[in-house]
Amino acid sequence: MNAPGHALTAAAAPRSRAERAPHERPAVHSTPRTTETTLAKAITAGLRRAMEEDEKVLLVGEDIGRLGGVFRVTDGLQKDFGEDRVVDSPLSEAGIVGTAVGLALRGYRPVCEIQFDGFIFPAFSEIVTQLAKMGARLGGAGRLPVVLRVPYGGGIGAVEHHSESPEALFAHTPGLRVVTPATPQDAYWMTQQAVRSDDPVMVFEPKRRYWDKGAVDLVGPLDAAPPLHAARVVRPGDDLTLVAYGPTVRLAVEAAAIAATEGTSVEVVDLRSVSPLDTATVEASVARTGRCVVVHEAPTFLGLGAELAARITERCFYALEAPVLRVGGFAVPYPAARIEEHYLPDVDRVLDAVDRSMAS
Amino acid sequence: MNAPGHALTAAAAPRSRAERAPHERPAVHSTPRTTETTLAKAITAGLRRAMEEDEKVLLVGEDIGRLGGVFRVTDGLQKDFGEDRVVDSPLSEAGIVGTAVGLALRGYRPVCEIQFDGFIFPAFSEIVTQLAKMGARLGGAGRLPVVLRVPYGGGIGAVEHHSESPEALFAHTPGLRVVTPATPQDAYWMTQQAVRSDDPVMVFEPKRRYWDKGAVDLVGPLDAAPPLHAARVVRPGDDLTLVAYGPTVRLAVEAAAIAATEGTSVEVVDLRSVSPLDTATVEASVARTGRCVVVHEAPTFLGLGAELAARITERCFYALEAPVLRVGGFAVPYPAARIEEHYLPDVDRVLDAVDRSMAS
Amino acid sequence: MGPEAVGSTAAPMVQLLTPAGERVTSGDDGGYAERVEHLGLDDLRDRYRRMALVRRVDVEATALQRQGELALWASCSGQEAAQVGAAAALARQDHVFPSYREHGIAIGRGLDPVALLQLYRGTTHGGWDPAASGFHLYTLVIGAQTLHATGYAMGVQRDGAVGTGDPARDTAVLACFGDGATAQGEVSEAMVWAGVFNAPVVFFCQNNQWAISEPNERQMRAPLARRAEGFGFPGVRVDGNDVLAVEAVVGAAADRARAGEGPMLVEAWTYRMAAHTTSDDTSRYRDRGEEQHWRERDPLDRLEAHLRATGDDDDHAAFLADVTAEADAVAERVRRGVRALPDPEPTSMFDHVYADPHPLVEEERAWLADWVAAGEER
Amino acid sequence: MGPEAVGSTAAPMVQLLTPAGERVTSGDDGGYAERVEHLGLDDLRDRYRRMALVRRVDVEATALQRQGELALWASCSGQEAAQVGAAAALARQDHVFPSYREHGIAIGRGLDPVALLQLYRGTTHGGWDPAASGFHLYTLVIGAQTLHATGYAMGVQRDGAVGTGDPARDTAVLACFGDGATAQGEVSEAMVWAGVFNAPVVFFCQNNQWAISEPNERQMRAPLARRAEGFGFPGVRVDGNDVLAVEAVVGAAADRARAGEGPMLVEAWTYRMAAHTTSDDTSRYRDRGEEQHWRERDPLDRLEAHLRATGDDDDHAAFLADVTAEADAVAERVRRGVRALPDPEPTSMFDHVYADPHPLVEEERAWLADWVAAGEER
Ligand SMILES: Cc1ncc(C[n+]2csc(CCOP(=O)(O)OP(=O)(O)O)c2C)c(N)n1
Ligand SMILES: Cc1ncc(C[n+]2csc(CCOP(=O)(O)OP(=O)(O)O)c2C)c(N)n1
Ligand SMILES: [Mg+2]
Ligand SMILES: [Mg+2]
Repeated sequence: MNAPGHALTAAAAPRSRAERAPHERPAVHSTPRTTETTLAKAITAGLRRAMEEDEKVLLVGEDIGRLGGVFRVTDGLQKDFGEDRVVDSPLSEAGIVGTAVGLALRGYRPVCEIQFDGFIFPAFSEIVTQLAKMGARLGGAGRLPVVLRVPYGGGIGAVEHHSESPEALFAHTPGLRVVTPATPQDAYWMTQQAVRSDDPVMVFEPKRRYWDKGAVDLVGPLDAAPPLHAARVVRPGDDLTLVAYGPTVRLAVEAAAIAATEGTSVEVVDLRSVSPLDTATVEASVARTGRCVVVHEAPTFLGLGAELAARITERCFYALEAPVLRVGGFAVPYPAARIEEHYLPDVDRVLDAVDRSMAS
Repeated sequence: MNAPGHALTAAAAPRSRAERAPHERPAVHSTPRTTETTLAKAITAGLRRAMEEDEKVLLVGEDIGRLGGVFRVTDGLQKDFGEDRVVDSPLSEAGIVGTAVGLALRGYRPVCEIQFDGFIFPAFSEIVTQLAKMGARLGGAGRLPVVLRVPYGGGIGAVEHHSESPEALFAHTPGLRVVTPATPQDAYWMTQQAVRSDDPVMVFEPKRRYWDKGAVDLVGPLDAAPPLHAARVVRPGDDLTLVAYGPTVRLAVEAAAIAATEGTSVEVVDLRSVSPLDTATVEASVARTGRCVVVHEAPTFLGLGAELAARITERCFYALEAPVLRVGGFAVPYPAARIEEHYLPDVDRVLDAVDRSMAS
Repeated sequence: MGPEAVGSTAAPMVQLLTPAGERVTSGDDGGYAERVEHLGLDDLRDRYRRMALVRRVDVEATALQRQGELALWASCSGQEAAQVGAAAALARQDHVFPSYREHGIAIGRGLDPVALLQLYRGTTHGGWDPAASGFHLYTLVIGAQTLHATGYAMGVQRDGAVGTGDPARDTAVLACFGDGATAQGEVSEAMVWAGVFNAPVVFFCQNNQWAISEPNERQMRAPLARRAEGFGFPGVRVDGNDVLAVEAVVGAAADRARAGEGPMLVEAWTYRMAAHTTSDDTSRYRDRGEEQHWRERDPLDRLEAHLRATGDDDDHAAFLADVTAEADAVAERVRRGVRALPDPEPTSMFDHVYADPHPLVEEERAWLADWVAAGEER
Repeated sequence: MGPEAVGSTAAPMVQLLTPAGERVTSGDDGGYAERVEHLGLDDLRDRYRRMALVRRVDVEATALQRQGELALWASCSGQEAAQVGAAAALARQDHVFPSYREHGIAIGRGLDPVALLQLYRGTTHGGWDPAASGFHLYTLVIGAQTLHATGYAMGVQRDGAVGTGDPARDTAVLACFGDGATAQGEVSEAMVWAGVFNAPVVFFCQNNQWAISEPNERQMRAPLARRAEGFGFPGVRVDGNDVLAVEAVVGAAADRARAGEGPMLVEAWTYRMAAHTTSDDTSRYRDRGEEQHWRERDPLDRLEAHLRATGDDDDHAAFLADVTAEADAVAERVRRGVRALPDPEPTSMFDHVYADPHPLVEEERAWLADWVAAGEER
């Protein structure tokens, strides 16, 4: 299951509670086939390859052309593919998604960039009432192969609306697929898989991990990638299952490394997809460990952790030694940057939940 | 706790699996103070009283004036309060909510009607990025006493977008309050309490219960009402806690009546509020019964049942004899009217979950 | 700010058939009269026949709703000239993005009326294949389709299907919406996009003067046709009860679009003669006098008066009898077709939600299949 | 569809101070020159002083960002005339709904620049009491504030604070937004509402020609000022680098609003001389030549040239020295003030989310308080 070049393995150096105990640094996996690159650049490479392979693939979004996007994810693509395929859009998110629906009906495969998580809401009606439902409405007479790329999550010291995690809103909406890569390799793969899917796929990109580096296989066939919606055991363990996705995967791996030094063997699962959820992978793990902690940045209340806890408890009731615990954001608007560290789950909070779970 | 005139007690006649067993019809509570009226008319009465008591209260919405709203909930109010206080709005939901924010900042208390659940999405950005957050943003220098009334839920044989249950999206959004009355009495009370609250309150009105009748105390002081966010035990029981809200409360009561004839004592809790959740009431019940089933119309995946299951399991882990079970809509767009009965939870599905819970 | 602010006298209006049924053959600025100059008696009879069929289907659907065969019906009565005129102006390869009341355009594009009624019966949210007719699905969220139309038109541009001069290739996209829709932000965004990208879209607003119970004055402060200019393209108001004028103006707009000259807004000034839908009650918000006024301006009567004045009396009577017979036959077919429509399978709600497999949907589908099967035993 | 479609020559523009600094005293259609005819040397020096202070604060804030004291800064450099002119046109009781770059208006309304910088430092999402200054909170979701302004103005109408003739009572509401914002549906909806309800709103667009990296041509196909007419009210383009013209035109629009005559759109044609924010890199999307062209049209220089030409040389030099000294003092105060700004308490994130008690928020607040306390021991 440990595909080559998953940066997380390398990034697993514990950073908190670290003074309490020494820890081992896991070996870096790499093969000659892979290239060391950032998560952001891996997406760029994925987009480029998708555009090369299918001329119906278009990119649409604010400032994605000459600027290359505010995170430079589309850097260089307009120069290479032209203004008709890399379209600087009007400042209108409803327009971006609404015209993408129309482009898709004409046979195109639009990949839309929403500049920040907090600016997806003007497009909400088009996403929820049109994009998500039109496949069913068409009853087989058409598909909606639209990708929405959404940089999301906090931790970058930004102003309001630039640090949010609205994925649960879309996961609760039937008709959408919602995925979120945690590593450069997954970012590269999942971007292309999202483009290839005939369904609307939202790719939530963990923006504070854009600059994380990892080895990426840029040449192998996409078919070698795991399925778009498969969870992945990032680190095996026996005592507790720690479930994370997107920006919190690195956190989970760090916490697991620290827990190991304290004698607790934590299995880390990277969900990779939040809709559909690969609950089978999580269930298999929890059936073995009997304990589960879920961590995400979105508010705990009605976040993905709620669904996982409900589902896992239903499926693994007799295996559970402790209730599924959730570590997440608070039920308040994402706070000002100077106190965001107190809002975001961190390694200590994850370890606290691990401790509480182990204690019961 | 059983306030006078809760229609549900009267409406509890089992309607399914009914041939299997005779059942008792609970006594109708009523006192001379109450008036028999429909849930829709109880809201009208609540709005009227709120407008009489505070001239800053305005109603805004599509077709709410001369037409009285598509459900006639505002019937007669424009005639009595004038066009400045009962405002037929442009066909623009973002405008309705966005101008309500401005009106509130000027000291008004706008009560907005969104014509149907499926048409709230054009207003999503104003609700989520502005209305919900502005209180915190103002840091005490202003409040947002805005009410959004949203007829919601299915079962009325309607075309697309007219039968949805999007409450979880708003419950997951910090800064909002989200309530849903199940009886005419609650509709009357909660409408006024929502208007009196200094916070944004969304009132999800179970549209298929608009025509349900019940006794309502139209004269007593509002202070006699239970708190806006308190859950209510509608029917006491010992074996299992059945949690419902809005349109499914009647269903739950019917199911409980049938279960009683089969020897299972089901306690029915009407949440009344989905954000905040009165988990204390549910926990107290589950701590006693050891079993819990949650029923709502919204898709099960990431619906309120998920949060309740997660929370209740965390709090009542050792009391639980069975996992919390959820009965809800499927993870598909609300289907065409001719098959909506197969989408919606019904008494049989609730009883099936009760049976499964009792069996484990 | 009275009704005159946006009303019929507030803006110039292209008219090629007077309310009395007289044909106007020149004099408008846009050269519209010349565009339809070649239409002779047979063509006008064809337009009348179409309008009468649409009216008959509409009457039948209303009756079917009363009989409980449909859950709802949104009548297009009064708007037949606008719709038949628009449909007549389109080329085979053009595409239409309708709202929910464009029955006349649908039928004009060759759609089986029975297919159209399925949505209102409650058996589907769609009901036909847009690719087959170039007529896309009805859209109930007000205004959303205008963005789809604009995006589609951007696709048309990328396909090189504008400005080639090939009449079988160059493609226009008709975005239909109502007067109420003009207040929705998405409609304005569609105009921004269409303007910025010079997309081949014709914004076709049927201003039937009412958005459910709300008159034009609640949606706009100036005649709609004027709005286009601020978005960078022309807008024209046309008499929407004049099938010839609509055909001419929409035709001009579509030609413009196909030639790569960009979008245009056409405001067809008409009237919703029936209630908003069969659930609506007009007596609450508009007076009988107004309704009577417009009944006297029925678009069918106008064209019929013209045809009557143009042709031979007997011939005209025979023509009308033919049309009635054909319409009755269609109505009969619709009635039977609708009644025969089967309810969908319960598990069909899981179909086509996703193209690729989806574990949760499959799990729930299996559960429902079992449940339904078990229920048949219960 | 080249730049000329929306550019500076594409629409008439009110100008009362030429780029060379010569005052235009008559000749415009709107009677704007007369509106500011009474402004003498002292008044113009006052405007210059304000613009120079705003510029100095802006420079200071940029420096503070470079030093790590601010997380971000959105410079208003180049837009001082538009902002100082607009602020000067407002009455005490008027209200402003800004976007995030209206530092000049904020300061004009009496806001402490330190308060303004808090948001960019990352200590709050707000930072001041709108009621105290009539200057509402910065809004980062493009366009949302235009609807708030319109709703606020509807409240003003209901309070009977328009059209009374009482200059201390009649109230206008200024809705600020950028050229990019014009593509957002909500902005069009605000125009629909303001038109329909004849609300006392002045739509004030600072067209600084760029929305981050996108030029006007990506947002509009026609000069923005023209858009107003289609929504039923007048629109005027004014030279946004001409403080006098802006004061005159916004003043006229505000008077109109206060008198109950409804909304108006003012497009101030200006230029964003700095990057979009301190995170932006203009070299990727606009050329140095353009930037140089506009540096030569700096609004401060224009007014300074006028003042220099008007007054005595020594006197002018003394005035400039005074302004510089005052500006330096303000900058020093801002620098010290910002550096002294404490970080908020961690649990302050729970404050004011709700006015009434909220059990989950209280539970989480208590948890965090304990956690932070325990952490101090960890
Ligand atoms: C976004 C949205 N809001 C509200 C509605 C409810 N609704 C259905 S039709 C209608 C009026 C539409 O008026 P108009 O655009 O003039 O079209 P018409 O019905 O007159 O053809 C309204 C408010 C809706 N369908 N969509
Ligand atoms: C709804 C929304 N989408 C995207 C953004 C990101 N964004 C911030 S500023 C900006 C450009 C705004 O341009 P303009 O309206 O011209 O104002 P200016 O910055 O030039 O003053 C964008 C796209 C946003 N803040 N809100
Ligand atoms: Mg209409
Ligand atoms: Mg700009």
